[in-house]
Amino acid sequence: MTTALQLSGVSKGFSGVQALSDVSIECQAGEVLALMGENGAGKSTLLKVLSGDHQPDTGRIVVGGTPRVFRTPAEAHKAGVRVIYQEPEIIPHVSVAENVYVGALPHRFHWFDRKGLIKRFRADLERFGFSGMLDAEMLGNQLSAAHRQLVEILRALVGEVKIIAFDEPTSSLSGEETDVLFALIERLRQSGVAIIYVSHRMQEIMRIADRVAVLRDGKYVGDRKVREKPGAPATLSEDDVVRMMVGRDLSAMYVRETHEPGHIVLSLDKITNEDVHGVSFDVRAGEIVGLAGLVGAGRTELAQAIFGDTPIQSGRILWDGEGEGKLRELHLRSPRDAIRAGIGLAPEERKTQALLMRRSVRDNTSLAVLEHLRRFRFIRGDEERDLVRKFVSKLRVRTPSLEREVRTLSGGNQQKVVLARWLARRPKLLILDEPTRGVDVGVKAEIYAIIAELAREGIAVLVISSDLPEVIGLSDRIVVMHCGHVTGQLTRAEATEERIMALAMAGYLQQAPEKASKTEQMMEGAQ
Amino acid sequence: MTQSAAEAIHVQDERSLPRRVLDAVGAQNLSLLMALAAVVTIIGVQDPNFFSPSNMLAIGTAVAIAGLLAAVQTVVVILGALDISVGSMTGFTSVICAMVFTATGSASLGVVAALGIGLFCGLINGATIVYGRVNPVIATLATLATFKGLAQLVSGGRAQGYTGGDDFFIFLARGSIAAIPTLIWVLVLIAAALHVLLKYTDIGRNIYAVGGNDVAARLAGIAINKYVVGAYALSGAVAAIAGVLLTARTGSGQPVSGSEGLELESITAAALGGCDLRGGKGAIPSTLLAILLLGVLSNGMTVLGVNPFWQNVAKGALLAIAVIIQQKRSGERAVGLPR
Amino acid sequence: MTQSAAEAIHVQDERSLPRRVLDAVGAQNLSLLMALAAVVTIIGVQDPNFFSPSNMLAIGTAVAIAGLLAAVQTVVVILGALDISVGSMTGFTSVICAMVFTATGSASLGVVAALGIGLFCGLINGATIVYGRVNPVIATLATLATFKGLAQLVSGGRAQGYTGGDDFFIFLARGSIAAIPTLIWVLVLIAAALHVLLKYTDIGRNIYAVGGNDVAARLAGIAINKYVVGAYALSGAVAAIAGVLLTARTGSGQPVSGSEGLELESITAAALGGCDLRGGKGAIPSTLLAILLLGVLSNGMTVLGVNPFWQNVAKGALLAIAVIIQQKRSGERAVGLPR
Amino acid sequence: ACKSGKETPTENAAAAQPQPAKSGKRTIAYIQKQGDQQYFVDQAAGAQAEAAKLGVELKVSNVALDSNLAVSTLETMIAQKVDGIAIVVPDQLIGPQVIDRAKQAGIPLIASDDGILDAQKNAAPFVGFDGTAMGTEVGTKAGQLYKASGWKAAETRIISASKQDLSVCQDRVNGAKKAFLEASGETGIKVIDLGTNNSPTDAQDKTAGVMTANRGVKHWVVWGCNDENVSGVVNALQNGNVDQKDIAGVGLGAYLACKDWKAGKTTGMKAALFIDGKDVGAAAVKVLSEAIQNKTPLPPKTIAKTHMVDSTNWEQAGVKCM
Ligand SMILES: Nc1ncnc2c1ncn2[C@@H]1O[C@H](COP(=O)(O)OP(=O)(O)OP(=O)(O)O)[C@@H](O)[C@H]1O
Ligand SMILES: Nc1ncnc2c1ncn2[C@@H]1O[C@H](COP(=O)(O)OP(=O)(O)OP(=O)(O)O)[C@@H](O)[C@H]1O
Ligand SMILES: [Mg+2]
Ligand SMILES: [Mg+2]
Repeated sequence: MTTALQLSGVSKGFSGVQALSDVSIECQAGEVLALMGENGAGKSTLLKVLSGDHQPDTGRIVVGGTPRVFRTPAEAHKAGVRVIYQEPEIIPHVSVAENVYVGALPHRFHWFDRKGLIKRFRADLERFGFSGMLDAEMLGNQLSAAHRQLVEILRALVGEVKIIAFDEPTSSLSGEETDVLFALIERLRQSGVAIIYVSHRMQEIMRIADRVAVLRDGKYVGDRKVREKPGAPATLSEDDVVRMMVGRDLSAMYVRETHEPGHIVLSLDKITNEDVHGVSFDVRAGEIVGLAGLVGAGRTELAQAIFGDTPIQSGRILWDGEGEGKLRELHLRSPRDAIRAGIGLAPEERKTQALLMRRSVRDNTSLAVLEHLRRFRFIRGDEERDLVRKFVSKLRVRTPSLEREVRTLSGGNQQKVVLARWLARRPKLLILDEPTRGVDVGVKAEIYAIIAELAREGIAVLVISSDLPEVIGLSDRIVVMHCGHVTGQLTRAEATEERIMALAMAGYLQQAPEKASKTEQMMEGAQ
Repeated sequence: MTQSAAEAIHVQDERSLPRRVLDAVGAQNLSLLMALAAVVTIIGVQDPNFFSPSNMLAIGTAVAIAGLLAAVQTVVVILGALDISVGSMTGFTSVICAMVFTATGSASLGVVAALGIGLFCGLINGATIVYGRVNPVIATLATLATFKGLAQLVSGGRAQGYTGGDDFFIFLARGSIAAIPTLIWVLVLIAAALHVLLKYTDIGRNIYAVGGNDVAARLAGIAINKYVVGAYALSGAVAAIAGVLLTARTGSGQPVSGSEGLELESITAAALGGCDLRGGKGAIPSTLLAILLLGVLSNGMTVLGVNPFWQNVAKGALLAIAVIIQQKRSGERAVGLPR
Repeated sequence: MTQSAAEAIHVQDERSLPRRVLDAVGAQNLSLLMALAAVVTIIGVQDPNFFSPSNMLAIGTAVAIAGLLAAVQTVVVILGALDISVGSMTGFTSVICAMVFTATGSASLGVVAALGIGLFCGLINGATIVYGRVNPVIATLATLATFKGLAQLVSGGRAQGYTGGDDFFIFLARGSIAAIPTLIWVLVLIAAALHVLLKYTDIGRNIYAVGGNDVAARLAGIAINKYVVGAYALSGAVAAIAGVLLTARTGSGQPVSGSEGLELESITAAALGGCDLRGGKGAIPSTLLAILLLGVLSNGMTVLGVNPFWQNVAKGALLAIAVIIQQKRSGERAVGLPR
Repeated sequence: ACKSGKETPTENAAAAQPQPAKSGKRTIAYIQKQGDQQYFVDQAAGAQAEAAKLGVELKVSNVALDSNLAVSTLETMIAQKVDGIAIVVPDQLIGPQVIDRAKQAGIPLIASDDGILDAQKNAAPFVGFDGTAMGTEVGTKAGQLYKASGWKAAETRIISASKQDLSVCQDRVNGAKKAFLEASGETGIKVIDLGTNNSPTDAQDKTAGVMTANRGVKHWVVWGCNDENVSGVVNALQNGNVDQKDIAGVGLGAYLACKDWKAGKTTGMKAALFIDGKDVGAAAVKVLSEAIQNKTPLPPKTIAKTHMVDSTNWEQAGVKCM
C-alpha cells in the first residue's frame, strides 16, 4: 500500500478556539481510516482543511507524495480530493442531476447538454449502486434529508477520485441506503482510493474501517488497527476507542429502570393526512415511546401533525396533559397551539428547522421559553443566562461563551443546542426527531440519561430514531411505521432489531399480526 | 422505496395533456397571462381603440427600455444579487452616446462609446462587490449616485446633442422591420439571448447554482467571483443599449430624465415575474410578461384618461391583486413571509 | 467536559479590556464611527464652522425624518422583510395631519388622525403580505403607488393647510428642550424605544428569530403572522410621526414633496448600518450612525459649497469606501456575494 | 417590410389625410410633466374646466420628469387618434422628436409652459409663461427689495435655490440673477447657487449648511425655481434665528408664500410671482379646440399673465390658498 495522504502538523484556530493543534495523520491508498472524536474535537475542521475550504495556520498536506497547498475547494477537487460535508449543500430550484454535476455540467461550446446530463446521471446512479433511489428531475428543494445526503455523496464521486472523506454521511440515511453506501465504499477501497470516514456510530466503524484515528480537543490522540487485513473480522473493542476519545471509561449507555407509566397524555385516533394513514396509539406520562421505521415511513410527518405544523385531514388528537383523567380533543392550527398545550418537538433538521445560525447559543436555547422568562415583556437577563448555562453544561455544549454564534459550533454541539431548547421548555410531551444525530457516544449516553430522567419526572417522550439499538435501548414501547401506517407495536421485552425491521419493511401480515392487534385492542380499551 | 421512486418518474411521464401544457407554460406565466387577459379585457371593453394595432405597438415600444433592464435585472437577481444602478447607467450612457455622436458625427462611435462606458460601469460595480466585499445593494446604491453625478457632470446637467437627424437613430426610434418597431426587435432579441444564456448554456446553469446556494457552487469549483463580475458587466452593457435607445427615442442624451426610477421598475418586473429576490429562481419570459402587464396597465389608464392620481392608486391595487391571485392559485399556507 | 465548558464560559468574563470595549461598541459601529470621524475631520479642517453647535444641531434636525424611517426600516429588515412604502405613508399622513388640523383647529386631532391613517396603511401592508401571500417588496411597491395616489387625491395634489401658526407644530419644528431641538428628541426617543424593543423584550428576540430562520421560529411557537403584521403596523405608525414632523417642518401638508425617495434612503441607512437584507441581523444604533454619516456627508458638502453633481459622485464614492473599509477589517474571504 | 422611420407624412397616408370634419366629440390630450405639482394640478383643472365648457373630451396624463415616458405617452395618444395635443415636455431637447411625431400623424400640437423647437429650430406653437421672463420679474422684485432695504453688499448673500439638472429651473434663476443686477445696480453680492431636489425639506436642510459656511452674513436675498425652494430656504433662515426683516425672499408660484400671508405672519417671504396654472391650461385647450374646429393654424404664441403679489394684494390677484 502507498501513502495516499499525509497531513502533518496541521493547526487551525478560530477566534477564541483552537480547533486543531499539531495534528498529523496518514491514510493509505485502499484503506478506510475512521476518524473519531467527541463533538467539537476538530474532525470536520480537519476535513475542511483537507478540502481547501479552510487554510491551516500551520502544517502540510502531502497528496500521493507531493506537497500541496489547496487555496480553494476547486483546487483540491482537481487534485482528486473530495470531502462530503456534514451538512449537505443543495441548490434549491435546480434538478437533482444538475445538483450532482454542479460545476462540471456537460457542455459543448458552453451549450448545455441536458439530455446527456440525465443519461450520465442515470448511468452513474447505476454504477454507484444507487439506481432508483433518486429522481433526476426532482428539484433540490423537494428533497428529503436522505436524498440530499445522497446528492452530496454522488457529487463527490464525479470525476477522478483519489482521496475521499465522508463527514457523518449516515446520520440521515436509513439502513438500506447505508448498505449501498458501504458497498460503494468497499468498491472505492478496492480500487485504491484512500477513504476517511467520520462517524459517531461504533458499529459502522467496526463494519467498514481498517484503522481508527482519534482526535481529542483538536489534538491527535493516536490510532488503532480495527482488523488485521481488509475483510477480516474486527479485533478492536469499542471500549478501547471510547476510552481514547473520552479519556475515561463510559458508564452504561442505557440506564433505564422500568417503572409504571402514568396516565395517558396523548392518544392518537386514526390520524390521517397525505403522508400518514389512520395512525392510532397512545403515549403515557413517564413513558418513552420509540417510533421506528425506514426513511419516508412518515414518522416525521406524523410528528409534525401532532405538533400542529401540518393539518390533519381526519382523526383526532386526544390530550390530557395535566392527568385529569379525561382526554380532550386538541384542535391545533399551529405549532404555537401545540406548545401552549404542552407539546414540544425537536425537529430532525437542525440547520433548516431549528437553529438561528447567526444568533448566539443563548438566544437559541431560550427561544421557546421566553414567555416564562419575561416580566412585562422584558426578558430577565440573569434568569435567562442561568437557565441557559444550566442546560448548556448539562448537555456539555462545547462553546467558549454563551454569546457565540451557533454557526461556529461543531455539528454535534449544534444538535445539543436544539435539545437544550426543548429541555428548557419542559413540555408534557416531548417529541424528539432523531435526537442524537451527529452526537458523540459520550454525550449520547448523557442524552439517554436525560431522557430517562425526564420520563422519571413524568414527562411523556416520543423518540423518532433510525438508530435501532437506540430505539431498543431507550424505549418502553416501540411503534413501527411503514408508508404512513402503523405496522405494529412492540414492548421493550419483545423488541429485537429483526422484529422491528420486519415490521418496518411492511411485514406486518407475516409478523406478529396478533400482537399488533392485541396492543391496538388494549389501547382502545384504555380510551 | 426503490419502487416508489421509479413509480414517481413513471407517473410524471404520463402527465395529462392539460397538465403538460401547464407545465410547459409554467404556473407563474399562466397567472401572469390570466392577469394580462383580465386587464386587457377590462380596458378594451371601455375603449375599443385600445386594441388597435398602433396602440399595441405603442405599448411595445413604451416597455422596450424598461424591458431590457428588467431582463438583465432578472439575470442579476437569479445570481442572488441586485443592480440598483441600472437606471443611472442608462442615463450616463445615453449622455455619452449623444455627446460622442455630436462630437464625431458617427452613430456607431456613439454606440461603441456607450457600450464601453456601460461595460466599464458594470465592471466597477462587480469589482466593488467582489473585491471590496460590499453588499450588492449598497454598492449599487453608491454607484447609482456616482454614475448619476458623472452623467450630470459631463453634461452639465443638461440634455445633450441632437440625434433626430441621423438615420441610424431615427431607425432605432421609429423604424420597423416586418411591421414591428425596431425598439421591440431590440428588446425581443436581447431578451431571447439572455433566455438562451440562462436555460441552454452551462454559464446560465451556473448562475442558477450560484444564486441558489453559493456555498455549494463554491465547493463545486464554480468561479463565483467571475460570475458576479460578469453579470454586472452584462448588466452595464445592456443598460448601455437601453441608453442608446433612450437617446434615439428622445432625440438627445438625457442624463437623468427618462432613466430615473428604472431600477425600481426593473426590480418590480423581476419580482412580479416570480424571481426569488434571494436568488436561484426566475426566468426571462415571466419577467417580460410582467413588464408587459405593467406597460399595458399604464397605457390602458392613459388611454382611458384616468386621472394621474387615480392611476397611482389603481396601479398599486392592480399590482397587489395580480400577485394575490397568482399566489392563491398556488395554495400555499399563509404563514410567514411569502417569497 | 463539563469542566471545560464551564472553564470556557469563565474565560469569556476575563476578556481583555480593549476587547470588552470593542465588544460593547460592536465592530460594525466602530467602523461607522471611524468613517464618521474621518469625514468629520476632512470637512472640519476645510471649514471649522462645521463644528459649530448650531451646525451640529442643523445636521441633527436634517436627519430626523429620514432617521425615524431608517430606524423602523431596521426593524422590518431584521424581520426579513422590507417596507418600500414608508416615504409614501409619510406623505399621506403629512397631508392628513395638515387637513385635519386645518379643519378642526386642533393639533392633537391632526396628530391622532395621522397616526390612525399610518397604522391603517401599515395594517394594509401587513395583511396584503401575510394573507395575500404577496412578496413584501412587491406588496409595498404596490402600496407605495397606492398611498401616494391617495395622498394626491385627498389633497388634489396641493400642499394643504398652514400649521406655522400653531404652537405645537412650531414647537415640533423649531422648539427645543435642554438646547436640543425637538426634532432630535423625537428621533432619539423613538429610536431608543425601538432599540429597547429589539434588545430587551421577547418581542424583539422573536423578531430576530423570524428573520433569522422562519421555519425554526414557527416550530418554536412564534406567531409569525402577528409579527409581520405588527412590524408593518409599527412602520406605518412611525411613518405617521415622520409625516407629522414633515408637516411641522414645512408648515403645510405635503403629499409628495419632501417624502419621495425616503424609502431608498432608509434602506440605504439600514444596509450601511450592517443590517442583513435577508433578515435576522441588524441594530438600531448602527442604523442611526449610518444615517448620521449620510447626513454629515450631505451637510458637509453643502457647507463646503460642493457642486450638487459632484456631491452625487462624492456621496456614492464615500458610501462605497466606508463599506469597503468596514469589510476589510472583518477579514472575510473574498469569494461570492458579501452579505 | 423594413421602414427607416424617416417616412414623410405623405407615406403615412392614412394618418396624414386631413381628418374628415369630426362629428363626434373632439378629444384633446394634455401631457404634463410633474403632474403632481400644485402648479400643474391647477393647470389640469383649468384645462378640464375649459374643456367642459367647450364640450371637448380631455385626457390628462402625468409624465413626471421622464422624457422617455413623455415620448411613450405621446405615441399612445397618437395611436388613440386624438384631435389635438398640448404638451409640457420634461426636457426641452426632446422637442424635435415630439414635433416630428405629431406632424407625421397630422395632429396639431401646442407646447405648454416650456417652449420647444423642431430640428430646423422653428418654434412650435406655444402657450404659457416664459421662463426667463418669470425669472426676470423675480430678480427685478428682489433687486427693488434690496435697494429699498439699505443693506450693505458685503453683509448680504443671495441664495438661488433650484434643481440644477432641470433646464427650466436654470432659465428662471439665471433670469433672476441678471435682472437683480440691473434692478439693484449692485454687482458685489455673492450668489450662492443651492442645488436641491425642489422640495422644501431639502431646501431647508441644505440652507442649514449654507448658513454654517456663511456665518457673519447679516442679510439674505432669496429666490428659486419654485415656491418650495424659496419657502424652504426662508424657513431655514428663520429657524436659524435670522430676523424676517433681514430676509428678502421672492417666491415663484405664490401657493406656499400665501400661506404665511394668509395666517397674518410676518415672514421673510416678501413677495412672490403668481403664475396661474389655470389660465395656461384653459388657454391651451381653447386655442387647440378652435384650431381643430376651424382647421386654422395655431397661434404661435399665447403668453399668460403673471402678477407679482405680496402680503397685501395676493387675494385680489386671485391666489387661492388651501
Ligand atoms: N467557522 C468557525 N468559527 C469559529 N469556530 C469554529 C468554526 N468552525 C468550527 N469551529 C470550532 O472548531 C471546533 C471544532 O469543530 P469541528 O466542527 O471540527 O468539530 P467536529 O469534530 O466535527 O464535531 P462534531 O462531531 O460535533 O461534528 C469547535 O469548537 C467549533 O466550535
Ligand atoms: N424515496 C422517496 N421518494 C419520494 N418521496 C419521499 C421518499 N422518501 C421520503 N419521501 C418524502 O418524505 C415523506 C415522508 O417522510 P418523513 O420524513 O415523514 O419520513 P420519516 O419516517 O420521518 O423518515 P426519516 O427517517 O427521514 O425521518 C414522504 O411522504 C415523501 O414526501
Ligand atoms: Mg463535525
Ligand atoms: Mg424524519
